[in-house]
Amino acid sequence: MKFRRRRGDNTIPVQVEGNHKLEIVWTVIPIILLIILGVPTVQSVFGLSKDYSKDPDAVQVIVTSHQYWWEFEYPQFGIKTAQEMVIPTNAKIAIETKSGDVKHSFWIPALAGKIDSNAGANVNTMYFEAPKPGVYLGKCAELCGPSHALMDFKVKAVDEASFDRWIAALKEPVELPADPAVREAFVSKCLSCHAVGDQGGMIYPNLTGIGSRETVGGILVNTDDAKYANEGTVYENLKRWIEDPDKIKPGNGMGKVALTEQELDGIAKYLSELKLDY
Amino acid sequence: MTIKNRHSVFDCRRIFFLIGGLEAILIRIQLWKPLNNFVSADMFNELLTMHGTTMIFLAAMPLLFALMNAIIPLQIGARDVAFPFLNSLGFWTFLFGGLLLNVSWFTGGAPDAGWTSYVPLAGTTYSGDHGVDYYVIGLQIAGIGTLLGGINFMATIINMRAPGMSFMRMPMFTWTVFITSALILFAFPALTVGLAALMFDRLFDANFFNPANGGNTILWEHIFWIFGHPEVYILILPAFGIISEVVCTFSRKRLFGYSSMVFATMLIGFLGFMVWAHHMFTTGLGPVANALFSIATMLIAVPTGIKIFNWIFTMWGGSIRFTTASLFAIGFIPTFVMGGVTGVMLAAAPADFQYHDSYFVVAHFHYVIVGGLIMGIFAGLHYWWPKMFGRMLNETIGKITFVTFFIGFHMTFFVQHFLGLLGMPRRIWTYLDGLGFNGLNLISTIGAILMGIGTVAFLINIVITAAKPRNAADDPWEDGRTLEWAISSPAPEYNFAQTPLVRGYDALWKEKMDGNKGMTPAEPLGSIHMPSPSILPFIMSVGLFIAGFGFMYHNYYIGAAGLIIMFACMVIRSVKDDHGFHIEPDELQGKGVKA
Amino acid sequence: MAADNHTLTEERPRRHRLEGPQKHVIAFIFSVVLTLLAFALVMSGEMNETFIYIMLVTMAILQVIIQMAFWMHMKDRGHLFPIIGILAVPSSHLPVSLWHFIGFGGKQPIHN
Amino acid sequence: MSAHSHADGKLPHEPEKATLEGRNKVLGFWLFLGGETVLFGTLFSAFLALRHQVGEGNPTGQELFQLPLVALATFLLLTSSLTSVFAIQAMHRQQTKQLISWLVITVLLGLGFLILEIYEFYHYVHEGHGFTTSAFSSSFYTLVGFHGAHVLFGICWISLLIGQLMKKGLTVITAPKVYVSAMYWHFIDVVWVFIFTVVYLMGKVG
Repeated sequence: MKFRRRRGDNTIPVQVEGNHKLEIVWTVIPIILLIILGVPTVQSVFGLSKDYSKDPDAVQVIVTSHQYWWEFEYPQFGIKTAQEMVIPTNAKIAIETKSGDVKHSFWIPALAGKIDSNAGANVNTMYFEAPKPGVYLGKCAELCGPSHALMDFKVKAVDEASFDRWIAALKEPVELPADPAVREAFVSKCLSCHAVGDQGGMIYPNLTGIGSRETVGGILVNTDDAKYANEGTVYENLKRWIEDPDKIKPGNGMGKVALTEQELDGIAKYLSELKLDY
Repeated sequence: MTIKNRHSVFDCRRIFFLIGGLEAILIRIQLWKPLNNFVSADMFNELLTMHGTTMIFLAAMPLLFALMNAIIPLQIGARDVAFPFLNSLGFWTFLFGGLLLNVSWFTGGAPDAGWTSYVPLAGTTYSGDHGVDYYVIGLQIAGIGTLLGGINFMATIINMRAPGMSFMRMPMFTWTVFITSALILFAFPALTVGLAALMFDRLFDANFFNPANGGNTILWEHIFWIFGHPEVYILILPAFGIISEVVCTFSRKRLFGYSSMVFATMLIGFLGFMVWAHHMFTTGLGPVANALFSIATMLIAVPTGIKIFNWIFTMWGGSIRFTTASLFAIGFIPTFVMGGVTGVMLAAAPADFQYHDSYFVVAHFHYVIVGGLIMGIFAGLHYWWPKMFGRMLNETIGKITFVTFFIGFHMTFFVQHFLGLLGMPRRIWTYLDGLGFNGLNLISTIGAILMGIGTVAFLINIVITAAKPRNAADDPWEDGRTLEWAISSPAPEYNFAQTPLVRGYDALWKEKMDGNKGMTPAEPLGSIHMPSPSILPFIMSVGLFIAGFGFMYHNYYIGAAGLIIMFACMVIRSVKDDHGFHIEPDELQGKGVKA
Repeated sequence: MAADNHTLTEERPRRHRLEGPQKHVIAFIFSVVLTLLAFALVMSGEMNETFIYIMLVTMAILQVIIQMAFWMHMKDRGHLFPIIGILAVPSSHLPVSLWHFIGFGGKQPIHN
Repeated sequence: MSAHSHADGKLPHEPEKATLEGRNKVLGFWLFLGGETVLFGTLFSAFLALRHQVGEGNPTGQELFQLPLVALATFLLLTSSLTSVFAIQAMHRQQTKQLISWLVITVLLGLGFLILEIYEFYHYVHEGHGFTTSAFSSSFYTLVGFHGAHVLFGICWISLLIGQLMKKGLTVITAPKVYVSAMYWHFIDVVWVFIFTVVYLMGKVG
């Protein structure tokens, strides 16, 4: 260290008041750097704010956030789904976000920046594009309650043909469980809030095609080759969820539903077989 | 009580700092591995809310206030602050506000909507218990104390300077405190209104933030950040001041570019009010607002850069002594630069769409607040400890504190930048396995524990030091430049037996260089008038505390009783003249008159 | 009181001038006239809304400047403009910017 | 203390600034008013942001506000501001009796203003414009009510000072108190100028 004081060193360094040249240099250079940085910043602010919500070539998706789940409405196709957003690759996806309760923030880290979904009338828009097919993880980025951490969703980018097949499959009627006891329980205890096909309520996530989704509840990953605590087959995950939803996502609105062992088993089995072909 | 507490009140402020630190460690323990169940999701939200609120309002600001109280009158050659009564009132309201906030742990749940308390989550529909009520009322009461403090320091610095101490001769710490006080004065009332509106919404069913009845949730964000952004500068500016003092003393050199430092401080304070919406880029304000606020925010980098360069050039060519205080100051500079660089990154709105509300932001503001402010406070405490308590802190333990804290800090927060870039949102209770977050989170937790060890080392240092005799010299670092080093350690209660005459910038250093033994007095030795201690501030704060509880639980009689206690104290204060007491010259003899 | 020695700035001998009530009465009359004008403008109706708003705010600011200058004893000592800065900058800055961001009082919600 | 040296009743021309305490008090109070300005600025912001959020079927400001009443209240407060200036002038002439009478008039005018405001609120509530009716009503009552609370505080404060003046007379201790209370009173009047403009007149226009 050049300027370290040695023991017993009593010399007094030169008391410099300042240096105008130096001070101007280190004021001007940062200003120039900031201008260089500022121009692209302003450009891309306006670039990202382009409105595709009226563009017929873009896929319109209305995203409604709820305490710990996501609803995706495709107004051009008249369909609604939840927790898994299927999009075609290489198309502009025009998002409109709003909230059903508190403020959340819609974020797919690998595809785009985030945009808040505000409570009340402040609707936000954004757009993005997925160049490659694949499954992307989506997140809620704004503290929204105990299960904020668990408010995940998936974005599945597929080619245009399978996207069209998905739309068609989603519109097809869905058969209810064959077993009358299970059907009775399913209709009275599940369809009061959830929907399959054109039947049931719309308060909570739409279950059409849940058997072919990547996850149950956004966080229980469906796989035949479970590695982690949050993984299992669709059937196992569904059963785990229905048994005690609060254990998986604390504070969610579903609560424990009184079901017998047979009913639980039957409903989980039925839902796990509720697959979409696309 | 009015005068004496300014050197002894450290304890409760430190306790809040320790509570906040404990909450941080619990948070980090919960996050050390994926899908951990160490604390419940509800508990985690309470911890993160209380950690933020405690650290900012009850630890960082009061610790700064303690330093300001002890040092500002000394640096400007004053006997006391302008309003000793308000000073004491500010302290007690802060204490009781903080107490009220922390009582919530034992009454069914602490606030859990984050320190920003965004509505509607913080409204009664989604936070039905009393948690957020404690936040609203506790902060309101503590905020009174801060506002009074701000007014007090401004009046002190404007009116109470010693003869010859012109504005452009004031030490840098005094300057930063002056600007900070102005920021407090103009920022805190916005918080007062925001908290009052939220309180009306929660307790009396008002509709400010209730969209169902026409309320607007974005309004809260605006009000909160109009206060909240200046608040960040309220915190960091005094730290800049401390660093300026410490760097000069231990480099044995005059501050490089003093006037540009003063100007930069003013500019930072001014710009601090123009940039609040950069916390709201993703809220949806539209491209025009986002672009303007991006540019305004980036501008702040210029005055901050000036400061950094000035510190480096103060050290350049100096004769640097590596004491603990000096190490903290030197460690501060690169750390703060990193926080500043990520700040500019965040200022670019399009990039912020990606960084916002992720761990990148967490890393950024911890670099600024812990790496900036807390390191600054540590530097200041080690530097001024002998002046406040008459005892030197142990340098060996001090260096252990620095090394563990500094390494622990960078371990904790450096990796968090990458967690954010990998897509980890902030304020999450847990994370799934297999996302690549595990290793970095583990490192971060180990770092947090190291920081905890550093803090414990500091506490041990305090305890050991307290047992030693009070033998610190007047100018224990031998290179003191400012007025506080001209009087005995600890400073007597009247500070200066004779008001000193200030003949230039770095008043004491100038006398030393001119071969004088100490300051020239500006007045003959005479009797010194002192204000009487008063119990009223304490009772007023108790009144507010009671009123807070009364309103929170809708017991209006108790609420009114609390307010009556407070107003009654105000009446007594107004009616009863405080004639104070005098310290006569013969009492001053033998206590070492030197002025 | 020993502390008296502290201040350098205020020790200059000041002109001990006693003021009469006239100028305060004039300020009062000005204020009353401005107030009446504002009320009359609104009560008469039949005018462009934006024009009325601008007139109202202008008259309010004018009246406040008059009152501060004469009544808050600011005119004599050259303190008026710094003080107006302290009081008016934050007070106008806040409402104007917030009003803008929240969409002009909900009349034209920008984000909808 | 310099108070002793003036015990013979001869006060300096500006007794409020004769001591360091007095000068501190005046300066500190100016700063406090700066903070108050931001406080009211924020309240005005909230009101401006919410003033059209009336809700279905609730009375609007246009329907509610009665300008003659507001004009009367304005006149009362404006006059009280003038009388408080007269009080300070009397103080500078060291005419304690006149000072007290002007302060009493000020307090009475303030009281009149407050009674009008209470009547007005009472009337509005009966028209279906309660505190919890809509975002507009909440922000209206909060803004105007905060101002009303300031008036009430001012009335109590100045009354207390009148009592002190009667008991202790005009000294270098009481003078700064009277002076800052007059500053406070002017400030309340200044805020009211903006309230009648922004809330009532602009509300009447639409």
